Amino acid sequence: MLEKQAVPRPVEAEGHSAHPSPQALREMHLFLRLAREWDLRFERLVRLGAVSKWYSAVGNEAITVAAATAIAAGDALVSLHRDSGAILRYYVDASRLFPDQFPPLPGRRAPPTEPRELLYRLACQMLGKADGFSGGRERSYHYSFFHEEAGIIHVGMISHLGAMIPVAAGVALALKQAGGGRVALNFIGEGGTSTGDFHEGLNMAAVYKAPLVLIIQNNGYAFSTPSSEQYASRTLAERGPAYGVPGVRVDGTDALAVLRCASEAVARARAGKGPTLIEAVVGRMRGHSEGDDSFLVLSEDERRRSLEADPVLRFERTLLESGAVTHPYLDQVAKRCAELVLATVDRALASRDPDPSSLPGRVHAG
Amino acid sequence: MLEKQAVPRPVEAEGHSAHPSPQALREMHLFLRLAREWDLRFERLVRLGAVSKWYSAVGNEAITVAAATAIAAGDALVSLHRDSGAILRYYVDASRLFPDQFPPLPGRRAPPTEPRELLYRLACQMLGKADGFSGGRERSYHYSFFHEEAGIIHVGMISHLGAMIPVAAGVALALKQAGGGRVALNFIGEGGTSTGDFHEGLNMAAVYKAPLVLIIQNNGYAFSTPSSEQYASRTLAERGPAYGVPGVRVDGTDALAVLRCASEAVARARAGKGPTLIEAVVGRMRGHSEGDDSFLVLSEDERRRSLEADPVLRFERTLLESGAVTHPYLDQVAKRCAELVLATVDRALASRDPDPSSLPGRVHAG
Amino acid sequence: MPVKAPSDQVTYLEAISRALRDAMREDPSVFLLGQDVAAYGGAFKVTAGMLEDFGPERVMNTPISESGAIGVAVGAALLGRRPVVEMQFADFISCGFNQIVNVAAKMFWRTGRPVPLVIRCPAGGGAGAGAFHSQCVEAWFLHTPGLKVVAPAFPRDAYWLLRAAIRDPDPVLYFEHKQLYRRVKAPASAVFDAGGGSDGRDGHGAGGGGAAGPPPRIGQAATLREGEHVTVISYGWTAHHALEAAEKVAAEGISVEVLDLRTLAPLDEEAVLRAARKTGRVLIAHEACLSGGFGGELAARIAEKAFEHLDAPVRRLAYPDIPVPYHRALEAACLPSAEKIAQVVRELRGW
Amino acid sequence: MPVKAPSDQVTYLEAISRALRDAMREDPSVFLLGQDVAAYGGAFKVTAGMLEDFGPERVMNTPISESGAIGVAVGAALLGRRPVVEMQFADFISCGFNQIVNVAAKMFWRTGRPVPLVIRCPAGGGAGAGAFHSQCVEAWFLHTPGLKVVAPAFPRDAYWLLRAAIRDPDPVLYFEHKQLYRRVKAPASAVFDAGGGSDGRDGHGAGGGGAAGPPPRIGQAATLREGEHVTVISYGWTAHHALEAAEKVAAEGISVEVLDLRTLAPLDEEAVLRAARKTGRVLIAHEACLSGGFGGELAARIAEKAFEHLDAPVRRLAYPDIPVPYHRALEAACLPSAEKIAQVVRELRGW
Ligand SMILES: Cc1ncc(C[n+]2csc(CCOP(=O)(O)OP(=O)(O)O)c2C)c(N)n1
Ligand SMILES: Cc1ncc(C[n+]2csc(CCOP(=O)(O)OP(=O)(O)O)c2C)c(N)n1
Ligand SMILES: [Mg+2]
Ligand SMILES: [Mg+2]
Repeated sequence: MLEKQAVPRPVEAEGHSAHPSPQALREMHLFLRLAREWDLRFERLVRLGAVSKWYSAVGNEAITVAAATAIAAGDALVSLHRDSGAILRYYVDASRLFPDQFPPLPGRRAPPTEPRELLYRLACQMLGKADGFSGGRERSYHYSFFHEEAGIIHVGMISHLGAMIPVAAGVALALKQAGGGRVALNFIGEGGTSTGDFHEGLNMAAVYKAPLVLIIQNNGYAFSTPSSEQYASRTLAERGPAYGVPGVRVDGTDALAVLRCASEAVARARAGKGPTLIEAVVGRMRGHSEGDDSFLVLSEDERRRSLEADPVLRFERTLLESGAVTHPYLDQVAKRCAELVLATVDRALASRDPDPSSLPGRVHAG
Repeated sequence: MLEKQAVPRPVEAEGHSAHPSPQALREMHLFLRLAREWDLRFERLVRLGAVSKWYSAVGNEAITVAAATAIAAGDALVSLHRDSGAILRYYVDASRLFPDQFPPLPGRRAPPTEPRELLYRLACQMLGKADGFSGGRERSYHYSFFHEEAGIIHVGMISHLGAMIPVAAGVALALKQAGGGRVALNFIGEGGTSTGDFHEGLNMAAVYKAPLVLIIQNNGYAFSTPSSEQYASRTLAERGPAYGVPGVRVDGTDALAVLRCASEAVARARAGKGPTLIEAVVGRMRGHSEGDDSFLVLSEDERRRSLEADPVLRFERTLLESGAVTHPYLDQVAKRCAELVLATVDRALASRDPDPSSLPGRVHAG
Repeated sequence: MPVKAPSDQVTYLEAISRALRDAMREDPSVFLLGQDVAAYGGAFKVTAGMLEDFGPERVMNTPISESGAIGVAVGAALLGRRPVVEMQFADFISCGFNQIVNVAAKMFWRTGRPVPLVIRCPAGGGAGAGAFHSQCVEAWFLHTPGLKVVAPAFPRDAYWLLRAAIRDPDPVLYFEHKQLYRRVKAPASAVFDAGGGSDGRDGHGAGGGGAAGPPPRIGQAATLREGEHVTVISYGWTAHHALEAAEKVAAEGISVEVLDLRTLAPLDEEAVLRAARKTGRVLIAHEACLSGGFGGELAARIAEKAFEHLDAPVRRLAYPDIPVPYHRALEAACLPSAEKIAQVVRELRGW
Repeated sequence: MPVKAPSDQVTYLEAISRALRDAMREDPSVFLLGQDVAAYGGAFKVTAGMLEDFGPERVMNTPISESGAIGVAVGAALLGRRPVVEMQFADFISCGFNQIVNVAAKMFWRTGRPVPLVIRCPAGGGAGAGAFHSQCVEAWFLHTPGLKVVAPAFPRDAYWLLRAAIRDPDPVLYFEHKQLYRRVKAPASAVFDAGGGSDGRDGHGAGGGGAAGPPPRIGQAATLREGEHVTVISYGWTAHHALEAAEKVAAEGISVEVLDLRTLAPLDEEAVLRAARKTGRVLIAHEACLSGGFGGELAARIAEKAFEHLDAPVRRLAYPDIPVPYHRALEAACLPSAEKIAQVVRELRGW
């Protein structure tokens, strides 16, 4: 029989502000950069044959990092295949990772986790290693990680698109039932909106006024299928009102705009007003998965434009223009992130593989 | 191996006009009355114990009869559990049923079917008799009936709500692929809109611009569940634009208004412009099924108001007020319909039961 | 309209209802989800009165969204709540299939997070309700690692196995045969007694004569009747037919052992093999279709692991491989019955 | 990027692709539906070039809507068209489950209207693709009257059974194991020959030595290898392991009969029983999980109908009852293999 599972307690009531301080901006940048380096590293491992499959999140960072910036420890994250930015932002406290550069932000309690250790486990997870969250049983982001003290409630994906939306609605419902104003954040691609579960899950969340923030990452394609063959409405944001929830459309390459929308949605959810549907529109900087030729489905022009709209570079330009940072600062952050990722992944690569003798393993909890 | 199934040929290109002639109005009335008598008869059989279950369509006639009036022979009907009005209208030509009162309408070819024979088979179907469309294998409206010459393409329901919407979209797609401007008409309750298949089916129909007219019969309740616990949007019509299709809301007790909407939707579909979603709002004049106590879920006031908004009586009042008919005429039609139904159902009741020795029967076509 | 207070006789339905109530009272994390379960009390009135007693936060109607409801339940269960989802009819579970087999079933193995979730499924035919309100679909879930599947036949089992299912950390499918709801009764004392009273059989056939004992747990089969010549293995409504058949043929001098599986996954393989070895002649009977039904799995295990003890081929009696026909005469021709079981028992005895 | 023109060697994937093309050319009512099947040619490039050759009315991308796609296909099939729906991976079929088991499967029986529909399912593990891109889910559909289920193991069978499936008036699930796509080849002449040439086996193990004959039809098993001591019954990728195992133990003096079912429903029961009776020692091997897998049904039928011929218990070798693990070493430990089959064959021989 199961030990009584307590719903993790709220660790912090408020997420980051929609009007971030200079340090908050620098933190956002740190995670944009970290997420970028993370994915670049695994893309490279695909080319080297060390990883068999990788759905790159390059290009999605502004959405995922900004959205995760809008939630707080104690809130829940239900992630999909291009959400490394959200996971990194959610797991890692900048002030613990690089204390010299990021003093603890007021109001945000540092998750009592050792970020380097978490990143190592995450890298192991990506590589199917024994030290990964699933001990090699599961692939990449198909794991879950709950850490009550740190306020981490992270439910990972199954492959079947849409299926996690009702689950996220259920997580949100449980948070609501537990009280405390916590919310669940969930992502879906525009392709995944065509699933029955998108409809059933969002509708139920709306009826129950569950504190769910559902973000559609609309990158214009599902594998090779363009949006025009996926849905016929003008936007996906207008699906919100069809469920009686706000539908917001935002430029997904603009981290600050995403942060604003997401923060509003989070505030709304915390206030008991139910879900929000956000459509974040981005270009596609990569194909469906590394190693397939689906990027060529896009016209050359479209590819060029997407690559030029790089959300990380855009944010860096904004920071530079506002005078918040300098070029050498950006270079240094990029270097630190790249080194951190390299060292972490190298350590994971060298770590032990799971032991087949441990299989089949328990398929029942009790 | 299967005999090559040809898509039934279009029998007639145009449905009834949205501005019906006096005779067209009288025909509509005939079917409203016939549908009403049909259901009243089976309600009575439930009380007598001759039928075990009946989902009454009393109160839905204006929607179903008017919608089926908007389509023509050669168009397809995909029906659900409260669509007897549509089936009767679709199968039966008034001029063959009561030639003395209804000369053939110009432009509408009489289906070359013997209406009394069809009604008898339909009654047998309701009673599980050997002469029913499914030979007793299937219940009530869970059958299909294709009659190429008559232009009847009628796909009956399965119980699982929503499931017939993708099927209807596929029927519409096949009609589109066959050319000829034919359309498919399909119904769903407001409760059924919460199914994943509603979403997937309507979305696919929209993407493929399939000639589908999907009518939501919003009677405010699904079994006992009020709309407020079913969906959170203001209306269901506003789901149309969420799929890139027109969403129209209409008073479902007003047959002429429904006819107008449906005719427009049919014209749009014939013109290759794709599906329309119509939300027809009605009160509930009965419980979920005869014999259960779900009608008591409604407040007394709500019950009274719904019963007062009887769509058949409303149409009769309109006809009377316009001077198109007289009281004695209405009495006579009601009498003829009641007698016809009574005789038909009595004959069906006396007909033979299916023979268990014919079971299991072929589960494969080839 | 609360279900009537435990009186002398408790129906199968009342036992289920009472199990829900007792679990809700005992554990605030238990809550109910399902179509029409709130004010209306569910299509079969199993949850009647619960909205009044436990409030709208714990007795929640769902939209007509089986997949959504099960997914929501999984999410809530992941956070430590214990949802009990009612399918209006077991047949509709196919609409939530992916949530069960891919989300709920695999969650613990994949992530180490338990999913304490119960899905109640009013199942089976016999009511002239046609192909979509009569199915026995348990076999789909017996090929899906990670699930537990129970199918009680008696009020006492219904009560205690539902209590156990709700406490269980795994997703449990609970199949309740609709024909048992109001027909099968047992004395309240026998049903609810947790000590070691009578075993709470309904007195039907010889089933009332079993030994007293502690409440059933998930994974335990029950010997309904001891016998020497032929073993009949069954569950659900069919277990009642088996008992009746045993009674019938007893008059002809055939002594039948009747095993009620009660839990289909995890299977009480030991009990199955013991019962098979005891007589060497086995009939497996269930209402689900023959092909791919659970009878095949049982027969395969018996034929492999009790091979040397078999004096006759393991026989199966099941629904023919067709959908459930609507007309009552047609349906009756398809359903397992005491007489059909008795006939195979006679054949096995004579083998 | 059309699949390369038939050259000397035809892969399993090319055979499938060619079957689609030939069917499309022959019958204008055939059309393709699936995610990414149009411009991109499908996740595995089975439909590459078909959009160009047959146009957008006959090669249609679908949204990510398995249920919708299958439902649309059912609707079109009811009107006499012959849709072939590609699941991107067999695993995703669970999202369209209700349309298959309740709409498509029951339609003909209920209404007398045929549903000539094919669902192609790239199935199986071995690629380190984890729990949701590796499943063998055929058993779900073998408990559903009204469906046909095929699972070819060789290019010739792949070609002809897909042609037959498309012509068939019933809904056919066509399971194509991804490990066979590019690994298994046969000479073009042998694959496509409709007369009575070589049987088009891939020359793998002893399988190339079968008798010449007409193209396979749905419902016919194939004896891949004749043997005296032990019978191995299998299908799909596992049939190749069975052949390899037979080769292995032949060196040890054990003569193995290998039966490839090819069609799982309707089952070639005669061939199964004949093969079982011949040796009296039977192993059934498949990649799907053990419990509730089709092996149980087969074992049950053999144990019942070939009872007197059995000299040893019918054995089953299958996937353990867990989801498919991601790490290759873990997955390898779970998959059936020639060595594992050989081991059970040795045990059976020694029984
Ligand atoms: C139910 C289901 N069907 C098919 C797939 C195969 N598949 C994996 S990713 C993908 C495309 C997803 O597109 P989108 O949702 O737009 O997300 P993106 O990859 O563009 O971020 C598809 C079809 C799946 N994972 N789940
Ligand atoms: C998928 C599915 N779940 C549950 C049911 C049980 N059921 C039958 S009718 C009904 C209510 C339908 O309500 P609505 O769609 O509004 O139609 P109405 O009966 O009000 O006309 C329910 C829940 C079903 N038929 N299908
Ligand atoms: Mg996309
Ligand atoms: Mg309704």
